[in-house]
Amino acid sequence: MSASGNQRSRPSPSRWSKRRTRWLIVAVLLALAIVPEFFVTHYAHFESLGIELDARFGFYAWYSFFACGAMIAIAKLLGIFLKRRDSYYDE
Amino acid sequence: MSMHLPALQVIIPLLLAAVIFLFNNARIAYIVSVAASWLCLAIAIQLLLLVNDGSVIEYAFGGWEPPWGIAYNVDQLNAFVLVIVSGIAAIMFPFSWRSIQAEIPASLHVLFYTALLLCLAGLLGMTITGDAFNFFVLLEISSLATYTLISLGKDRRSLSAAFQYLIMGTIGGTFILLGVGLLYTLTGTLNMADLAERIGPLQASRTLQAAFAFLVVGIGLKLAMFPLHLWLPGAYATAPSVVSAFLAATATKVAVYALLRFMFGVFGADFAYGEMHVELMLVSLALVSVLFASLIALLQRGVKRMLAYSSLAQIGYMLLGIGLANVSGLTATLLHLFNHALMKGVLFLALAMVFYRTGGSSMRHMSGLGRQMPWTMAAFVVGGLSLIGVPLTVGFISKWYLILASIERGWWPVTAVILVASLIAVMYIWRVVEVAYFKERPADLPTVSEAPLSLLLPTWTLVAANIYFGINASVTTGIAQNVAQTLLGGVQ
Amino acid sequence: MQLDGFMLPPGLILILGAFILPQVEGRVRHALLLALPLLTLLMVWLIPHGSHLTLGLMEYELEPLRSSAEGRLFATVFAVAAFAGGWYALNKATLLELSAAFFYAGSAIGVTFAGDLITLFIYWELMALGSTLVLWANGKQNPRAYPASMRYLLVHLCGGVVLMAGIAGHVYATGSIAFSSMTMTDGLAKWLILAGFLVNVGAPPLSAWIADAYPEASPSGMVFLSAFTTKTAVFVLIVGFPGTEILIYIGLYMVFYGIVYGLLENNLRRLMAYSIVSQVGFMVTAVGIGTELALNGAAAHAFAHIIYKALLLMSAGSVLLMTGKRHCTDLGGLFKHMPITAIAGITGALAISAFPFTSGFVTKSLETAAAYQFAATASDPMLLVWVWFLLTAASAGSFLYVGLKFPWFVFFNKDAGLRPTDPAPHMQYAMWFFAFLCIALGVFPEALYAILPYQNDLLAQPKSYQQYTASHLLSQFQLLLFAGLAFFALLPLLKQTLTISLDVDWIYRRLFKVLGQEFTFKVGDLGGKTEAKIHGRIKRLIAHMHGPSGPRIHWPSGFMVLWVAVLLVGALGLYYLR
Amino acid sequence: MMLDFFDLYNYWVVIFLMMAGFYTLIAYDNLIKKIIGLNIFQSAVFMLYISVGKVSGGSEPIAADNIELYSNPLPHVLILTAIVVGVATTALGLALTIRIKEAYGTINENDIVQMNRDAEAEKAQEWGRE
Repeated sequence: MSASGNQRSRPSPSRWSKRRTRWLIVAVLLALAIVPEFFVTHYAHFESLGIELDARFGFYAWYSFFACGAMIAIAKLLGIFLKRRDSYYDE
Repeated sequence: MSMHLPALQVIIPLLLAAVIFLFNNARIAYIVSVAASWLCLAIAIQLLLLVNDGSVIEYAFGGWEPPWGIAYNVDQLNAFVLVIVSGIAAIMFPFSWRSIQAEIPASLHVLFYTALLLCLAGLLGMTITGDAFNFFVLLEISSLATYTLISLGKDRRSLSAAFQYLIMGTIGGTFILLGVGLLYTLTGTLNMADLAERIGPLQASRTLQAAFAFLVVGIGLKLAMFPLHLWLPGAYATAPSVVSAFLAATATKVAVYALLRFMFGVFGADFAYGEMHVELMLVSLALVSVLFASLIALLQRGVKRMLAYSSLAQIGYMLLGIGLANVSGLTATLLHLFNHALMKGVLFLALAMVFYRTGGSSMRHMSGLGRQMPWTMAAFVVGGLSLIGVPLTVGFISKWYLILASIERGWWPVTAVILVASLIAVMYIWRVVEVAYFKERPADLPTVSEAPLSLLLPTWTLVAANIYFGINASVTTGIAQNVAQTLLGGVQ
Repeated sequence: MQLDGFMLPPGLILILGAFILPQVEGRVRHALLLALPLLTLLMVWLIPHGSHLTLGLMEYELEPLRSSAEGRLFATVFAVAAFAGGWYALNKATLLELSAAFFYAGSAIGVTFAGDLITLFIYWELMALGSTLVLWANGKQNPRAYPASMRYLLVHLCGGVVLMAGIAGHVYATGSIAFSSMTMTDGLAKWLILAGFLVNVGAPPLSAWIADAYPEASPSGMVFLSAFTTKTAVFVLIVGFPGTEILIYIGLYMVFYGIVYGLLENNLRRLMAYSIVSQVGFMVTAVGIGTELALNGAAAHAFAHIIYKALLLMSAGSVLLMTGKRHCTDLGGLFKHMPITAIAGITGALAISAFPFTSGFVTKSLETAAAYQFAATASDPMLLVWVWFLLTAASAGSFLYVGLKFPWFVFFNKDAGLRPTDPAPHMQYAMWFFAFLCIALGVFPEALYAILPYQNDLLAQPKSYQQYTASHLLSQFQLLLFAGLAFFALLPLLKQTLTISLDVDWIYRRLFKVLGQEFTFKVGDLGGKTEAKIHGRIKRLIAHMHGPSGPRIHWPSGFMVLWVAVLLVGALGLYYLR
Repeated sequence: MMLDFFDLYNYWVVIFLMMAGFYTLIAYDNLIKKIIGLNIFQSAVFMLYISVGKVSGGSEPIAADNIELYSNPLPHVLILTAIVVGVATTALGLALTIRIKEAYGTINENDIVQMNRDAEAEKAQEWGRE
């Protein structure tokens, strides 16, 4: 709705390339984060209870991604009901 | 000499009242009154020290042995109240001189001091006497003096307030007379100690019950128990400032004392609680008065009225303490007698100084005073904190015992009411603080300077007492707990 | 009064200092601002453990000077926060704010040395007073601070009232005023005390006061506010309610409440306020777990949190100060113009996200470690499993809503065209100082471990305790990096809008007002004869009772006498019918 | 039953007087009438005291030979004091009434209360809502 939002959705060609580099860096970083997974063994924190989910391959990576996605989705959903104009209480 | 102390306690102010009236010189009247008040305080302290071990001093007037003659009995309870009353007098009498210059025409100053001394004599007499009828007479002496003092207010409204108080006070006095009369027909004695003994076997008597009802309602009128309080705000709000201060700090306290004395000293705790279930009436009325008066205080624009209503709420606390019918509750009541005298004294004296400088005491008159009268407003703030019950002030001590008592009784809603009322007190005190410290002084009101030292000194003596007895409460709590235990005696 | 040596409660130094500050000016004041907290810190460490002072109040023996390991830890960080806060505020804050802040800090330190409930309560109320004044002091610059400070005071007074009732009940039930673990005692009093503590901790349903009040303070004011109130509440929970299960649920709620509201929030400092709730939620959860490791974790996390949150707030405050903008939507691209502020902000953001080699990493992992370590012996192990998974998710979430959101929208993103500079040197120094502490605690955690309350086998449990194992480092990196991936992937969903989010404070900010209007003006218009009639009667009654200058005080004496008759008849009737 | 009633007639007189006084206090706005009501009310109590002091068949309490039974003198003495108090109250009440008449121009209490309220309303108006 705001002006800045509109500008961001119509990026200039130069920003496109910037954005591509950014994604590239992110991809490399993520790869770097996953690669050592082959060499490191994680503890299963609740071994005694028979829960070994947290010791599976890449657990922290996908868990983090989906947890964050869920939190953003929930926030977005609640925002529909909870958001009010900035000056709501001043009226 | 020392054996005549109980008599001197009353006779000094009584006689000196007549003396200053004859001299008819305002300055002499002032000096003599101050001297009398200090002398009374010295005697009261002496008496308290004498009975602090739990003994009772009996003094037979004119050598007529009780129960035939009039006896003055001093025990820890009334010695404590004597100290409160004469102590407040000793602080406020010196204060009065400058304060009345601004509020009472010079021609009436001698009369003012005469009435003030008579009022003091009456209050002290009510406290010290051990004779039920003598109590009535001294009550009327103090009441008549009080009506006069109130009518000296600057505004004509003080006249109508004094008249209304006269009507109400006389009805109260007459009820007490009636109650005493019924007791006399039943037992044939007027000596309180003697009465207590003879009442013992008569618990089921209708006459006794009627006497109890009349006495409670009569004294309830004098102590402004809800809903018999309607005379009080008008009287306190229109009387000369120093009179409001003196009455707020002493008159209702003596009335509460009288209630205690009759309930426990004459009828006995067993009768009052066991037979009559007086706690039901006291607690319900007290709760209503605490909440109702606090709320109304919050809505007032005049600070004096606000304080008058807050006094009603505080009286509610004292009645609540009695109604809770346990040692902690009575301790709270007794402590609050003392503590409330200190805090309301400070608040009303601070207000009197505001009046002295600005000629008014409404919220408007107080706006912007924080900077112009820093010491006065600081005193007000300390008094206010004490009223709220902030720790390290006396207000906390009595409130603590009251809360403890309500919990001991298992009455959590009562606890809640006490705490909610404290919150409301925060709000009404804050209103004054806000206008005094955070509002600019209205352009049409004159700039004023700090009150003179002769007014500040007594006020700050009380402020110091508020803090001292808030930190070192062992003396007051010791006495109060002792007395509470003695009063309740068998009931537990 | 009994005194060993010449020891006085260290909090008094700051409280007295609050009254001295207005009396001096210029350099002396600056010197005092920096020296008094350091002097306090010295005092805190000179006092050996144990109770050193007793004061009689009523029939109780107060212990205003009881030094304990927990208390010392919190007192230390409070003194440090007062020091850095004072440094940051040096020239900028009003005198009232500085005095109030010192008074506030002193009272908070007083709480940490309170050996009994009455002393605790006294300092508790002083704290409420001091913090309200800190907020109030900003009223000249920001008129919204006045009503906000009043709402703040009201919430805290209500909390104080509940606490006092609880204390009185506790004293009656146990006969002791000692402030120690209350998990053994039972009854209403215990719950009232807990409720009183929880109000200050920002627990539901009254979490809203933090985001309502703090952002209205001045930049330095909010640094002070964030440090003390919630953390003293964590301290008293650690001492009084370790292992109270309900705290686990409350803590988890706070964690996610903070994250969700933080994600929705546009105002930078409100965002920070929500993140306080979330972070304190971690600590509350740990207190609820209640093992020694968990309590150590809560205490350590509080220690680290005060420092990195202050750092974040200094950074956000500097941005506000130099640009006058408070909303994400108005900011962006400031890295080039305010590099030092940006570095401070990023350091704080990394620390709050538990990035390895920052303080947050060291302390937050103690809490998650406590969850799985305790699962083996807990009566309800599945609860702890849930706690662990949720806290792990929340750690990632922290990175999302503060660690990335704050630096991204302020220092990067699209350039908003603002050209500020870094703030005054003393503010930069204060930020450097705290940034240094954030890193130092992360790299040398042993210093912090050494002062944690429970020293038993502290380092003898490699699996649960050693942060810097390959597995732990890797999992933390993955957690953070994939949170970052989620952030950038879902960036369109995070578009900031100029809004606020409703919360429970709606009830006291809006509902009462609406109700008031409804019942004063509208009832009559609703139609219906009886309603109008009743309304008219009520109106007349109110007009009768209530004059234009407040409730009436003048009544005819006949009316008064009538009441006498009523009461007399009532009293007599009651007695005769009985 | 009837006999009881007449035996205790003094109490009925007292109660009647008392209620009359009470009624006057409640129902009349005139300040003088209020004072009269107050006097009636007090007199009722005085009567009570005096009547209970009477011992049936007893003589005046003057020491004399061959009289065995005296009425109780103490209530009479007490009530003398109470009457003095009552007179003082009445005097003060009347004095106040005079001053009220001077200050307000009326002795009707309703009018006085209304004037007081109006005065406050006026002041509130003048100062505006603050």
